[in-house]
Amino acid sequence: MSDVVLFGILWVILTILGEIGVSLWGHNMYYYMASTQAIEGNHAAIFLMIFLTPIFMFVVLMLFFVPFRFRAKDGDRKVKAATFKTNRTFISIWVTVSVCVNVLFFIHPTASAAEMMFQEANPANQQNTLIVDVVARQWQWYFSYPQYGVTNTVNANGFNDLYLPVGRKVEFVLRSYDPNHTYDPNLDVVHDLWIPAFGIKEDVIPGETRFMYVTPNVITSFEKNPMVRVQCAEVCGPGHPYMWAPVHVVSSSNFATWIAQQKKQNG
Amino acid sequence: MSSHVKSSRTLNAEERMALNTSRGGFTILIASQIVPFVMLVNLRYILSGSYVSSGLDQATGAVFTILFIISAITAYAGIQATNRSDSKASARMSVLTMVLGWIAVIMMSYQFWMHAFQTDGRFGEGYLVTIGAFVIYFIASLVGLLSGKMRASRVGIDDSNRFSIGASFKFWIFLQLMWVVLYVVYYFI
Amino acid sequence: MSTLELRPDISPVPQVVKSKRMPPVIRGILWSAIGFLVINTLISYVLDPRYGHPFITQVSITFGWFAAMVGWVLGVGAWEGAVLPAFGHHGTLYTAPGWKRFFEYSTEHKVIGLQYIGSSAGGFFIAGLAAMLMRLELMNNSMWLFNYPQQYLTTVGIHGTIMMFSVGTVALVGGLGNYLVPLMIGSNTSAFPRMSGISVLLVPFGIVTVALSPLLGYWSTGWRGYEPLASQDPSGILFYYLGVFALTLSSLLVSINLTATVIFKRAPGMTWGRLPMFAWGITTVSLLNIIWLPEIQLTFVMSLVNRLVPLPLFTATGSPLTYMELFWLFGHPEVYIVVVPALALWQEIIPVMTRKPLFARQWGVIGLIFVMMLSGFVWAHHMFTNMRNVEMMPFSFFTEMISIPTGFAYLVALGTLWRGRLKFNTVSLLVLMSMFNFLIGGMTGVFLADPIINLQAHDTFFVVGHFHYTIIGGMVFSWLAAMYYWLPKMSGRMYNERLGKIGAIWIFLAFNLTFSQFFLLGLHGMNRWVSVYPSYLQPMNFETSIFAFLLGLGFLFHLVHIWWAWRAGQKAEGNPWESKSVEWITASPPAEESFPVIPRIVSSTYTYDNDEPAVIIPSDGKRVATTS
Amino acid sequence: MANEEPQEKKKVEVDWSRRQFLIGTGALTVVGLGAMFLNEPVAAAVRSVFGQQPESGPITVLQGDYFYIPNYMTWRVGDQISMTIHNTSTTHFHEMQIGRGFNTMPTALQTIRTQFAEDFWKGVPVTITAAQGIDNFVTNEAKISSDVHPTPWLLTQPGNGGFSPTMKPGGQITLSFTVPNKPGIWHYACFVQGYMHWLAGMRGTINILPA
Repeated sequence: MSDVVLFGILWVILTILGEIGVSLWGHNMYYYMASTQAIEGNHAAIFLMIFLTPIFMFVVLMLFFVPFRFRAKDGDRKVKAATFKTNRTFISIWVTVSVCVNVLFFIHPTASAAEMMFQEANPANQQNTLIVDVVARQWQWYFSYPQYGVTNTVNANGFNDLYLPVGRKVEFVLRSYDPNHTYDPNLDVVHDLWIPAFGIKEDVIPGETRFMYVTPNVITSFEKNPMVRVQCAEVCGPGHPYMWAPVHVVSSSNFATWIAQQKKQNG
Repeated sequence: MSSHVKSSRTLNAEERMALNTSRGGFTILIASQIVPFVMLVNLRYILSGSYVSSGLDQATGAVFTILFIISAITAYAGIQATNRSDSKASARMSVLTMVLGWIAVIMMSYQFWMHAFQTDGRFGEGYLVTIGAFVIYFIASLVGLLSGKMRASRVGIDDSNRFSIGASFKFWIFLQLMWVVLYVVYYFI
Repeated sequence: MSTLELRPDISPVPQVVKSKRMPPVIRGILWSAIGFLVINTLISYVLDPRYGHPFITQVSITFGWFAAMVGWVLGVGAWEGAVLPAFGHHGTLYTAPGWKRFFEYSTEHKVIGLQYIGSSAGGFFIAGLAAMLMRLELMNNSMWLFNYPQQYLTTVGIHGTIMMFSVGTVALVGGLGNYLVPLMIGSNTSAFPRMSGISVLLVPFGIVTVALSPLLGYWSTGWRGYEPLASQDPSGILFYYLGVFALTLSSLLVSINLTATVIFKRAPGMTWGRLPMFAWGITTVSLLNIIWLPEIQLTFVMSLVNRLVPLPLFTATGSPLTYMELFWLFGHPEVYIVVVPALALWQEIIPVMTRKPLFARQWGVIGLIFVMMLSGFVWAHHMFTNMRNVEMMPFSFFTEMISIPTGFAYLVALGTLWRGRLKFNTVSLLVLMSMFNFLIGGMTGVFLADPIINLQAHDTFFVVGHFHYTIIGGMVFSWLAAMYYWLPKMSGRMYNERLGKIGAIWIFLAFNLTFSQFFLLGLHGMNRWVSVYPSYLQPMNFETSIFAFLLGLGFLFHLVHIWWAWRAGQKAEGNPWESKSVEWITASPPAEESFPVIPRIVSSTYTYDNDEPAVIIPSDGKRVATTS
Repeated sequence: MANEEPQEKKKVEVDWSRRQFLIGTGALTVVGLGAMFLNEPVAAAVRSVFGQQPESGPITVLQGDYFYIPNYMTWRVGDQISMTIHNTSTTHFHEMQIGRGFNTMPTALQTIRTQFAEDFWKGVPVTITAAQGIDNFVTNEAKISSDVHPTPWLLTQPGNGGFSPTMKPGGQITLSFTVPNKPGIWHYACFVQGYMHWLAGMRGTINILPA
């Protein structure tokens, strides 16, 4: 019995320490967040961590407890091992807890967060959504703003550039083809639009149109943090590592200025 | 499949176990080889729904499908002969089966080349892959039949090889059943 | 000692005929080269002669490769061993003495098992070398080791393909399974020894094919062969398809063989209720293989045809998603194919090491079976980033649920460990480490099963860290534990306990320090398949690489240690762990005929609560056993 | 098929040579490794030992993903050359620029090479004698005369980048010219698709010998 008590005490202590660790470190898991989706994801991760910590500590403690406590010293063969082959209580608790925890995880955060994602895609919730047409080709991102009549935005160097106003929902419309060589559909491969700071990514599939919704909530830019970039996350050939573009989240007035400037450039 | 193996004597426990092992392994093999055919049927609907190309002539298809079915019947006769330990009849039946199979496959490829499908059409590409997969199985099965035939005529049929010679026929029958399914799926629905 | 031990019968030493016979491996290579040249020439010059065609075309090399494979298999000995008898001739199977048996066609399951283990280990170190090259390249954030990004991507592909199809799928099933399952169930042979002798020859052939793929051009898809990128790749991808075909064919044949062995070759008294856990694991994995390997084979054949003809099956005008579905339909069960035998190994080894009956055995079996069944329902969690939202939910659900039966492996292992008398040696240390690593692999899997987190972590180093924790941490550590555990059985010699523990701690630390940082790298914005990355990630990549090299050296250390112990280790007792399992009543190493008398199993082999033997040698058997 | 009978064959022990086995497998390993890792140095060494005859008359350059065959050529000043560039890729379009030095574009990840700084074709009279499946043809400052129909793909104004014929998949073009008096080492490369083909290894070298 004393084994159980000792184990229980150690387990409680470790779990408390672990939970303190989660509360201190958990919100850093995403490193840098610049959208409501990233914050949502981080919350979900923290929720999972809170519930997984006791389970993790239980197993890890057991893995350390056993060799220290139940170790057969050399020559010490007289002490017999226990002989039980089953323990109804332990098994019932184990099965119940693992079923309950998994069902809980499915309900929250899985289903609840997914519900939120569905809501964002719901056409009824598309007031004032900024539409950005994204074309992925080997190995470049083209961004266009159909609501403003601006196509293929580039910076002074001619490098593709993405500007987003802060606090406004963005609908990325994702397509994969080469706008300069439409005669050649064999060029198109699967790409993946990932903005690490926004905590979300979506594959861009040739021949299909996909949508991704995100709401940037911090004024930031690639220059401030390199996680604020568009990066291809699905291998797409030799240019894959180079397939990126800087992102700038700006105030709505700066965004309007930038759009006007792009319009002039577009001519 | 044929469980009534007639033997000159009753099998002892060890031999019966060996026979069961062979049967079990063969059944597992067949089970695993059903998977690709299920995929081919699926592929057909994923690619082209229930569309059937007008270039496809059901009548010619029916002729070689019937040839395949007849070859399955001769293969069944081959199993019977093998079970009777009649090595001459078994060898004869495998030759007959192989000849029928060859004629059918030549008709199949003739039809394929004559009505050259646009292989980049949704229907044509699935059809091509299916025919190709079938022909590969066909060749593997021919090798099996040939080895059974050679054994039957060279060393005769006895308890040690009866199952394996029979198995080459059974695999053939399995393949022809699969073709009937593919024929219906590709030529009609 | 309580268990009976059989002394191998000293049969008259066969006469060794000195002859000028060509070494079988050399003959296999020669026949393979002849087969390739004949078929390749036939296709490129006779059947498909186009003006100005090069000698080697994509079509000719595909068929030439098949001829080479057949030539290799026949040349090594299948010609005399399997083909001539199948066509009614009497082939004479020559065997050479000593170690040379391992370089010949063989029908003995123990030789085949060791051939599998050797081939897998070869694949592990070839693919490991590729991993070292990758880490070397990633030490700097620009191209410096490789000249072109394609070379890096090809290295990634070779690493993944060889690790998955020749180590993950093969080492525990083809290797330990072939060696141990017949021994564990008291049989002298596997069900289909000749087929097994052929299937093992496909492994080295497949590994060499994949490893030489750069000769045909650098391919960029990684081990998943994603379309439509694969159809743009240079011809190197052909050797990916073909090599994988050989390797999966080998695993499929192994599975058919071992399933039939478990079902039909059990010794008297070896009921399903007494079947060793490892045999259970191999059975469930074999069923997974039998369902899913033909599926992936046909998928790859379609991809191959897709590019040879060419067809637009999976391109923009076809359906790229179809390929992904087909690939992951196999791809996720594959993960369990890798891990399930490792879970079974824990349950096999722990009762022996704790001298305690296996805890909640039926839950362990239920766990293995349910993992097998559920694994077919979870594939699309690899595709959260490219499916419509509503489709995510069922896959997310099953993905989370599959952790329940996986957890049963922990239930059984922990329950057995509790209040046992743990023999704390290299073997149990490695098993505990494997449980720790797989726990982290599993828990990070819970995060990945959650779509909203998955959308951030997918296709990043987070995922790479996750599956390396399950596969290296879970499977490779268990493989090593098993190698140490059965080393006295396979070689009759004992490893050095101190060196073994040092090695175990070494790889444990190096492994965790390498791959735990992968999680952080991924969350910090490091995507996969990149040889060039933003500079802020460079310091962490640099130190990760250092630990990765230490890990590589650690595995090399184990290889050398096991090699040394095998050749020159201390002679081991017949049953050093005092196990009650059937395999330990044979001689160590077992004679060609493992059981001169087929044993009878009288109780579960995990009943360490009494001293009664679980296995007896019937006295009315062919030969009288001697006790030691 | 998947079944076995009891083994009736005699097992006979026949030894074979350990030495043959080791030498054979060792030699094959060396050949395999050499073919994998040393093909470029070996090709360069062979070239430096045996030299290379200058090519003239009709020559063919094949383009693939992402390489040229050949990737090394020797020309001599004053020779008449009729060069056919054939894009053998079924998926990608490719170009062929010849020049020296690089124009670059800075990005945060790295500096990208966009094209050659010095155009080999500047002032060179070139005749297009055959063309098929052309995406576009920038002539820059070359003096183009054409036997084939002038087509919309011919961009003759300078300012569109360096001289480069860009072929669609399967396309080909034949250029006839006399090697100008520009001896030395020149490079050729493909910079299309965001300048990535050059990075992926689509490059070659021309050694132009003085007359």
